Amino acid sequence: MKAKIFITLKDDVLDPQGKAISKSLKNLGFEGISDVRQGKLIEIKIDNDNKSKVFNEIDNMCKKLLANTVVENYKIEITE
Amino acid sequence: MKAKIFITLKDDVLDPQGKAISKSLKNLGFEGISDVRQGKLIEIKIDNDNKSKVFNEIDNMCKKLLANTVVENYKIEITE
Amino acid sequence: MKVSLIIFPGSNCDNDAKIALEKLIKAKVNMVWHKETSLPKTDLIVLPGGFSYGDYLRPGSIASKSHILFDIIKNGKKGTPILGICNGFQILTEAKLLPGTLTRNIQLKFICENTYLRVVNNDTIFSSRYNNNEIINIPIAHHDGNYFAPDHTINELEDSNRIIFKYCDKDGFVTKTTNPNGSINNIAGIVNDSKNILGMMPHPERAYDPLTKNIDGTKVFTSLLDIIL
Amino acid sequence: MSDYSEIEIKTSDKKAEDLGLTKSEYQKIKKILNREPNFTELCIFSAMWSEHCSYKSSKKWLKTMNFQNSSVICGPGENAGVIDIGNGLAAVFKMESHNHPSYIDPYQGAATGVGGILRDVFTMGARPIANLNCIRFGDPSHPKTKYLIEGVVAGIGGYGNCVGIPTVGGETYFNENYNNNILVNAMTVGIVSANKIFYSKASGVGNPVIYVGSKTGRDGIHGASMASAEFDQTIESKRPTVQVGDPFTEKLLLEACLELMKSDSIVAIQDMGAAGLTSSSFEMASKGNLGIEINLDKVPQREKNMKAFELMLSESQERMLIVVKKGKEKEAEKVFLKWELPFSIIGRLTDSGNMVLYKSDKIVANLPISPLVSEAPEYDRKWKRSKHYTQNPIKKLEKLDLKKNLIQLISSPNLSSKKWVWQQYDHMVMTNTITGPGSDAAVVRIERSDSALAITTDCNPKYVFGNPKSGSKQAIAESWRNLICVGAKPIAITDCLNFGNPEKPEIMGQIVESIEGIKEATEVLNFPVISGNVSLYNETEGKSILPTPQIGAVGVINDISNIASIIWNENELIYILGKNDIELGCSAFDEIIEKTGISEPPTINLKQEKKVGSFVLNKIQEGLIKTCHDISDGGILIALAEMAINSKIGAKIDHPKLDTTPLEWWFSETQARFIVTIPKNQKAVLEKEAVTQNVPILHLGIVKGNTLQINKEMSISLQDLENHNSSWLPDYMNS
Ligand SMILES: Nc1ncnc2c1ncn2[C@@H]1O[C@H](COP(=O)(O)OP(=O)(O)O)[C@@H](O)[C@H]1O
Ligand SMILES: [Mg+2]
Repeated sequence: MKAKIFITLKDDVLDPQGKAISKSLKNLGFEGISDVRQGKLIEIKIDNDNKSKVFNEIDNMCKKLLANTVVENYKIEITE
Repeated sequence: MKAKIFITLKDDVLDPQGKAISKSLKNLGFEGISDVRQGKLIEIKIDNDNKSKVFNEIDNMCKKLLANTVVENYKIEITE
Repeated sequence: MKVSLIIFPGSNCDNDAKIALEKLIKAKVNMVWHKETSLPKTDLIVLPGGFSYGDYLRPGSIASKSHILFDIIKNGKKGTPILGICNGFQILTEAKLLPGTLTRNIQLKFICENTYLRVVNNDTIFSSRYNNNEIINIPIAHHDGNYFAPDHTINELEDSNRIIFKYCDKDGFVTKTTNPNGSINNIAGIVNDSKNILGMMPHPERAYDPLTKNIDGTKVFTSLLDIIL
Repeated sequence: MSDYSEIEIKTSDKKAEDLGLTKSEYQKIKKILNREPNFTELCIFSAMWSEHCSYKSSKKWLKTMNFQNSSVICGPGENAGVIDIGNGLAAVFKMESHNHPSYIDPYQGAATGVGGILRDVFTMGARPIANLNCIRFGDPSHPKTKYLIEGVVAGIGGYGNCVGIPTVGGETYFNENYNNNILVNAMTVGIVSANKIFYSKASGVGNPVIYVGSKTGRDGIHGASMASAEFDQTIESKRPTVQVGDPFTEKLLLEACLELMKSDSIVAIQDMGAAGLTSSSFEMASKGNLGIEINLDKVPQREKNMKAFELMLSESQERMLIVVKKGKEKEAEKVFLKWELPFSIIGRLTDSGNMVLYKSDKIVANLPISPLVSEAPEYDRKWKRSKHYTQNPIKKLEKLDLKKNLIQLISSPNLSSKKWVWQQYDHMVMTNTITGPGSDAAVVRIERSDSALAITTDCNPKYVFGNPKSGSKQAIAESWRNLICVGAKPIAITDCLNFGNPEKPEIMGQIVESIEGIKEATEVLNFPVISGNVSLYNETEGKSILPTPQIGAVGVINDISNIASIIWNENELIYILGKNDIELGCSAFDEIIEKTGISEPPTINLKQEKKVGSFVLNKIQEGLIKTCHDISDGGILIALAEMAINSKIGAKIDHPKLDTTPLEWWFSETQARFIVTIPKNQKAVLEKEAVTQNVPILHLGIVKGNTLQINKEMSISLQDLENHNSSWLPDYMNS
């Protein structure tokens, strides 16, 4: 199976990258942009067909390594 | 509206971050992981209700700034 | 020689480059702020190292959209020499003045150390005072110096002699183990097809002063003296 | 909750306690105000009276230190200390701890630690020219250690590299007592024209108060009180208080401040550090004996619906508070617009003597400034002199295998090379680094001149634990010695006093005795403390760290053509200057090989330090000595090995007298000693001068070949030495 993990900064955490991107887009003439946040997307292939087991496994990976839960939230999507 | 942009490395581009994550996961005892890739997720709020216009606008942003098409692919998702 | 040294928010080797240019080639250096729309009269454009825009998004990406880049691109296409060092190299690739891109070091760490380089081609305005295959020592200091380009681009660079510096060992051998960051073919510096634009990750402006025990970067600058004889 | 209910929230003993204030402190507050404080006011008190901001446990003792010599321009009390370094220039420096945040989020904690200390230095008008960092971790086998190192080192590098300040030195140390309480101490040195120093004392009623830098969010609220509380299991719930650093904005702020300082606009300036807007505005007004009025609606805000107490306590990074001369607002605006920094005139100075905060046209706090500062609690906490161990733990060892022991020591976590760490730091940017990491002290040239600063950090916590007073003296003596090793005249120090819970008499005793030691050493060596920081409550579940009074020291080199380094040259003669003895208490040898446990550290004789050190400095300045290294952790043999490895040349040690010394001699950590080398033709000169000046001198051997060879005892190839020394840390990190 394949898992996608979306890791985003918690809402109240400063996102310097998002801030810089937003400014640059405005300088390039794009309008109406109000909020830019940059996060991570991690894709993992895992040798296991049991969807709920995979989900739990990935959730564990997020807690242990992939996300820094001090400042980040994560969301898991299982496909295939 | 809100746009999510998923930026991933092209298949033939080496992804040292993905490789490092994969190694750490294995060290932590996770099994059956075969392919880990790390990409970016950019979220943008944009003041415009026309979905197809927003899509084009975002596509433009990707080409001009957000993705480096030498090494990256991108996918756009418009929500709300 | 009149030099335009471009400053972006977050540039931090601009002063080092200025001092090197003044000391080594008696340049008259104009510090040009990124918001300017045109360059003063100039014999050489230098894009210095640093972390323009914090290296956010991708190193060099945001800086490559600055106002001043329009005029830099115009000048570069006309043949004005451009030297991009470290972040300057990253900006040049993002601006498509040089092919390929600089990705995260393979070890995923910032690395600051002296590296040996082999001068692969001395037939450019930036390398003419070196001997071909000369082995020199110049420091690197970067997080994203891992040069990548598709195979056909690499082949083209090799075939047209556009790779100027390659990472090597102290005896000049270009091998995997002497590659500090994972760059394809150990590429440390390349030129564009008309050879007036050089991008390099190592910092020649940190290697000219005997006090810092390294002078091997000097000739990147002094070679340029020959262009306006 | 409506926007102002916070003024209505009743305060109570319980609320005060939640904010870290004791019952009696709360009583005192009510007495000062003659009423109950509202919640916002109580928060402000709790921040100002926290250990971190008020130094309430340490103040009594800190006052006794030595702060003066003829070079000191500004001692403790400002954002950083200032010394005169000649040619119209001054050096500004300080060290600061970021221990608790770095344990919670190693990358951001360490990064923002660097950011904070940089601001302390450039707020005084100085351009930072060097960073150093002292990082202390738990046992390498502890499950969290590797993760913490990885994050802390990346964070320190990530921030300093981006701002473009070279990180030129520091210390990396492991000990199980730091398992749950790592130390991250960061030091910055900057340079400023001696007549262009900026201070935080506000003046001029009516002058506008400007906020510049990142917008304020809910970052690190209660950080100052958190830094003052012991860790326990509730640590998880404290997590959202972590601050994220933005080194890019810091760089812009640095350039913008230095640019504005060139004009004649600034009256006073102060960075927003611990307790953010609260402490910065209080300190400025209080130093000027003035009042201040702030309209909180004007504070640039990153998040919606922020409450008054949140705005006042937020520790969002990369922010400055500036008082400008009335009429100079435009000038400031021009600079901040150029650097694209958020800014706002948020208030003005008044003669009321009060801090008055407005929000949505209502007064949300009104506090008298002077009593809040002058009546801040100061405790004379109970303390107990620590137990002393009187004897050295030399057991007569049956067999000592010199080579094996050398290898054990040189590949041990604390003595192995820290290149893996400092390679991740840009130590060359600014192109003034003459000697970077890997030597006794860093040498950084003063731009476009022939002079330089030497900088080092030192502390051996095992010595301090064994004997807080002499261990602290030793830390200062070692930093003094390290500056001399490169040929610098030692000028002054900064300190960062990291200890456990001061409410325990034995910890308070460590603090008191340590300060006694610092006082004595700085007096005898004429080497005053000009700035510093105190970090207490470094305990987890009752277990304290080793007492760690970290010292950062700065010296001046007037002529860079006469400096010394650890690098020796073929055929030079090797000498020890200083008296040799056998002292193995608290030594690396004891820790790794003999394992008798903690005992009395080596004696410290400051007069002797001064005599030997002055002699060596003199000879370096005269150009006689070009190679010098002090003998510290691990003793003579380790010092020789380090010189050989760095020089890539071996040595033959063959003095006949040494045949009869016990092998422990090679690992003794007796203080006040240097290893120097000189060309053969200078032999008579050096030996004669040492004898006339009564400095013990011992000829050891000659620099030669590619092995390190000790009499008939042992021989080891340089390649082996280097491998053993360099591989431990990278192997550990990759394992
Ligand atoms: N965290 C660090 N950052 C930068 N340099 C470091 C760090 N840790 C150790 N070093 C460098 O490694 C060398 C050895 O450190 P140390 O053994 O503490 O020196 P000494 O015994 O002379 O005080 C020094 O040059 C020091 O600056
Ligand atoms: Mg030393």
